[in-house]
Amino acid sequence: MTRSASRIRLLPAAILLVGAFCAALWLTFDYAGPGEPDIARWIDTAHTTGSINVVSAIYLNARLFDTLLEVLVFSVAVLGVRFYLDERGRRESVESIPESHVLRLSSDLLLPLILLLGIYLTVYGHLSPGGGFSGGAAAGTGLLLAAIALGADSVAQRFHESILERVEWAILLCVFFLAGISAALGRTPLTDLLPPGTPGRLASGGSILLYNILIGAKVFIGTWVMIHHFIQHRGEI
Amino acid sequence: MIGLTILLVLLPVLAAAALTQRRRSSAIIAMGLFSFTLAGTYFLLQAPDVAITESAIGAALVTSIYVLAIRKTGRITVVASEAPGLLQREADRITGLEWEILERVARTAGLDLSLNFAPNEDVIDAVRRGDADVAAGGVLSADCGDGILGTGPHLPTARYAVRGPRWAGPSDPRAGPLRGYFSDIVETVRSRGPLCVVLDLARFLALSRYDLSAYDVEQLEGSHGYTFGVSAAREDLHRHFAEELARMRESGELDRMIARYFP
Amino acid sequence: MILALFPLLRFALGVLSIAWGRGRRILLIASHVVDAVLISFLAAALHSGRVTTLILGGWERGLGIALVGDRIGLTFAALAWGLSVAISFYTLNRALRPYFYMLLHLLIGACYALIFTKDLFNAYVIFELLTLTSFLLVGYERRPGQIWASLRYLVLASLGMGIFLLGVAVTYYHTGSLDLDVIAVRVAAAPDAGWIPLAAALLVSGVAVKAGVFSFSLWLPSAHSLAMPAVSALLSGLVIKMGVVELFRLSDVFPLDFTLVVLGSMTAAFGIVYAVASQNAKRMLAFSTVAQIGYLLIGFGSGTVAARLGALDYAVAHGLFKALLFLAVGEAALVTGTTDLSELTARRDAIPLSTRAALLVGTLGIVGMPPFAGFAAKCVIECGIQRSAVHAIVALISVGTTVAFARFLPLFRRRGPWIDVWNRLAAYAWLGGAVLLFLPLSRTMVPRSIWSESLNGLAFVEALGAILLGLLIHRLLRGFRIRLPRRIFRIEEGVLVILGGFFLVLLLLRFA
Amino acid sequence: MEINGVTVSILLFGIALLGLILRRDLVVKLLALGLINSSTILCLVSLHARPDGAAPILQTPSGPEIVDPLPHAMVLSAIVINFAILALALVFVMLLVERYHTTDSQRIERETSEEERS
Repeated sequence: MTRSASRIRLLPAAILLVGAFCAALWLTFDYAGPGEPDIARWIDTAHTTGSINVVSAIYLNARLFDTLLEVLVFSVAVLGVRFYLDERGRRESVESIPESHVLRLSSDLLLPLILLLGIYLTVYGHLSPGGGFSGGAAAGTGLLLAAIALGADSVAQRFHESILERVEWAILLCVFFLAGISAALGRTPLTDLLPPGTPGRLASGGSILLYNILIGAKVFIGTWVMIHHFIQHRGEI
Repeated sequence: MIGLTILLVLLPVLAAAALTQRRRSSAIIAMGLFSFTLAGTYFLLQAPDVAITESAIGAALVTSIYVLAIRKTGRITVVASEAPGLLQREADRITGLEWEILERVARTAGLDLSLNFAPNEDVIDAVRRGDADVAAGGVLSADCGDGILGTGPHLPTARYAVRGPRWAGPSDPRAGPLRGYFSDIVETVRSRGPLCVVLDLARFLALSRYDLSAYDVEQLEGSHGYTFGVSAAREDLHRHFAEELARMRESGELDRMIARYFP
Repeated sequence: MILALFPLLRFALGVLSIAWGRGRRILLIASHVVDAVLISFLAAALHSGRVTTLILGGWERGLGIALVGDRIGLTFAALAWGLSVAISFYTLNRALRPYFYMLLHLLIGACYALIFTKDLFNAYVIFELLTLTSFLLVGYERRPGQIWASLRYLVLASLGMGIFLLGVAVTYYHTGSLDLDVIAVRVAAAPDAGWIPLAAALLVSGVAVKAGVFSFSLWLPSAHSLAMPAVSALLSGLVIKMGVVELFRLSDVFPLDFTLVVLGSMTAAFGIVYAVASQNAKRMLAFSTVAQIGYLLIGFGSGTVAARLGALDYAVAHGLFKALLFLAVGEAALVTGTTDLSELTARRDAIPLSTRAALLVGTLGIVGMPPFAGFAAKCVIECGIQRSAVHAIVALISVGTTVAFARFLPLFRRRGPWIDVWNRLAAYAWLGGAVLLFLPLSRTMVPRSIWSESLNGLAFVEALGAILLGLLIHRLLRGFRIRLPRRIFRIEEGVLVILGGFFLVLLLLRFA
Repeated sequence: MEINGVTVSILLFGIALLGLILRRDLVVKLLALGLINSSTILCLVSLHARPDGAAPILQTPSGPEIVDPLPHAMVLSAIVINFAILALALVFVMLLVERYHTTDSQRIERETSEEERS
């Protein structure tokens, strides 16, 4: 009885306020923007960095600080998942789904493809859409497929978590080192020290490629660690 | 352009569908579909980077961790409403007669148990929808049927109507079963609020520890028994229940257990 | 150069303290030494009249992210450093995991970054990092109450950040820039443009969720009162101020003064009423934080130089004594096993004298007893407020604070054991010393003319009068209890009142 | 009425808010939270999209002009942050379920407040 009553109390207020909120946004929204935005500055930025993908040039060079913070946010999330989903409630072993030849076959076929896609997205992030985050996440999700087909334990044996953990933090330190090295050399912090190279080549775009690879590896490991913990605590809700 | 419009119309539809689903798993799947549609929209809005990131992280990764968190293979999911003596939470433990039986069944079946408390009127519904395998916590044999297999009464019970002061609602409590949580009713009785409800024996015993002098109490006719309601899709589980209950009855263990909880 | 090193070094140390778990305490101490050096460099630069501006990555303005080391930056950086030292003293003898230290470093680093940044989207990312780290810190002990409080915090805070991001989108669409200085120029060029109220309302409502402003921050009381003492001190003393910093920065761009005064008065009224009605010591402290945030907003929104300086001053002062109060009450709760005020009084003999002394110093600081920290800062604020109605509100807040804190008085009677661990004493002495020495310290920050105008005999009498009146009301109210609605602290109602607050801000900006 | 990204994103924001307020299941609440962030992201992207624009990748010198790339860079961060929040919130919901065996927000609310009082 309290259940339905409280919902009935909330309902009019909710509809009224949310409707008014949407209406306020919709009515006061002014589409008459400033006219043509200044795109040329970003094209110049991309030329300076030597990257063809303008978004990468902004993301990993002009606004690198945002990206560093974002990598930290992701690491904090991985660490939080690991810290709060610890040994308690963990299943002894997690069985793979039986009678899944189709699944197994598809995972055998799909896994290399997905991993390849992840690597491609990461490495070519400065030349085409993609980048470390999407590449790492795609490859990490591919491992989930393998974990479902082969059983999480057999995948986990191949990716030792204690080693992964160190690699993860080492990569993060590398990222900070790379970002801070310019400050140590007396330049403005977060300045890209590598030359832009010839746009269009794989080895171009200054440090963007390096950042993409480091972030890709970090996100790949982080994704797997997270998924592994969720598998071990499956069905808790 | 037309493709974009179609996707843009599809987005709110999918979102509304996701958030109005009764079943959690359908809500999560619908949300995954929404995210993929969103990725397609980004692609058509000249944002390929965003589209790729959204489909890899927003759609694939988020959906998979949510699915993993609610995945139910290899476990019996029980939905119950609290019933003192039968099934209740004490600090961080679950106790009660039905819980012990459930633990035994799970052990013989080699499955893990997971329990979710729900308001009383939702319990049977959740099993019927397929959100849970077993309904417990004061389910009466009369509640079963239509997609729910009863396991046969393991404890006889009676029904009591409790009608309180200043009750302004319909006067016949037999109109509906207990709604909401039992703790709400305890709260109402403690504050001597208006009340009109039908309770089974276990809950009535727990309630009569409080002062019921302000309320009319009437024992209703008919004989009833507690049972578990197993989803009709889980006949294997139903068999396990029947075998385990028969074994416990034979060895007299069931009676000893009952005596422990209801002296 | 220095400005970027503040956050970057902290982040690197945070990562290191996980990778090299055994050295986590050494790293913490090292970070404080480094920060002290950096702050003194920054102070020297400011003292010689240079406001340092740094554009990360060596780009020109508008392309890279701009950091600026102005007076606001220096003040809050010093506060962050001071609290961080106190917290590390306090937690030195506890076996906390490396994980805790990493979160601590990241939290302080994020605070530094937010203090200096002039970039709207950068502020968004930093806010999210702050939200996540404080969310994890609140739930560190994993008590179910803590978990639930921090989950509510996360839900409401990320709703707020969603609203903030909408504001960023609108602002960027109309100005083509994320740099607050550039935006300020564009806004000044066309102050009547239709988008300004909407963008400002979205940005302000988003930040207000993080800043503890009433009707936006109903997650605050439970999150701050249920966390462990060190975390509560950090959240109430520092993290909540980060939202205030961003509000200050936004008020340089948009015409927010009147809105801030209205929001501040509402916040203060809400905080005081709940603080007086609360029977739980930690919850009372959390509500008093809300009230004091209102005080800060009123001060900053009053617009004069003196009031703004006073608000900055008061933000630091409040950070110091609120942290001290949370640490002391946390210790008292640990010893007596209760946070209920009347039971705390009943078992007061168990509370060590040092904790009581810290409690006393903190209380005298918060009620504005001369010559403690609160007094100095309050005088400067009140000197800058010109409208008499606002003056009356501010005086009422002082009285209300005294009424709420007068309930600590019985704790100071009676003798007790003088047993304590040295690191607790160090933390108390560090913060208490700062509360005591605040007057001469803040004198160096405030120009001489304002200083001599604000600290005169009248201010002295006024402060004492407010305290006496507060004590009197406390006497009259004894035995009188009110039950205030608790329902508004749930998630559902929290979302609704955030929306309501947004409308209020929108209307104020549009028609006032 | 023209159907454009901004209108749809405002609509999505409204739907998400209703879901956040009216659904008591915490998992659905979190889904609604994710939806709020998605809708702001959609708003950011579609504000700067133009029908005659090109994706922000420099290919041929004489192609159509690219759309503003800065919102895209911002949105990438926002998506990852959104994921981090959802994952951590889910972990906390799992901890609550482990203890209270329910995802009903109001029931958890009541049980925690009772426990804190005692």
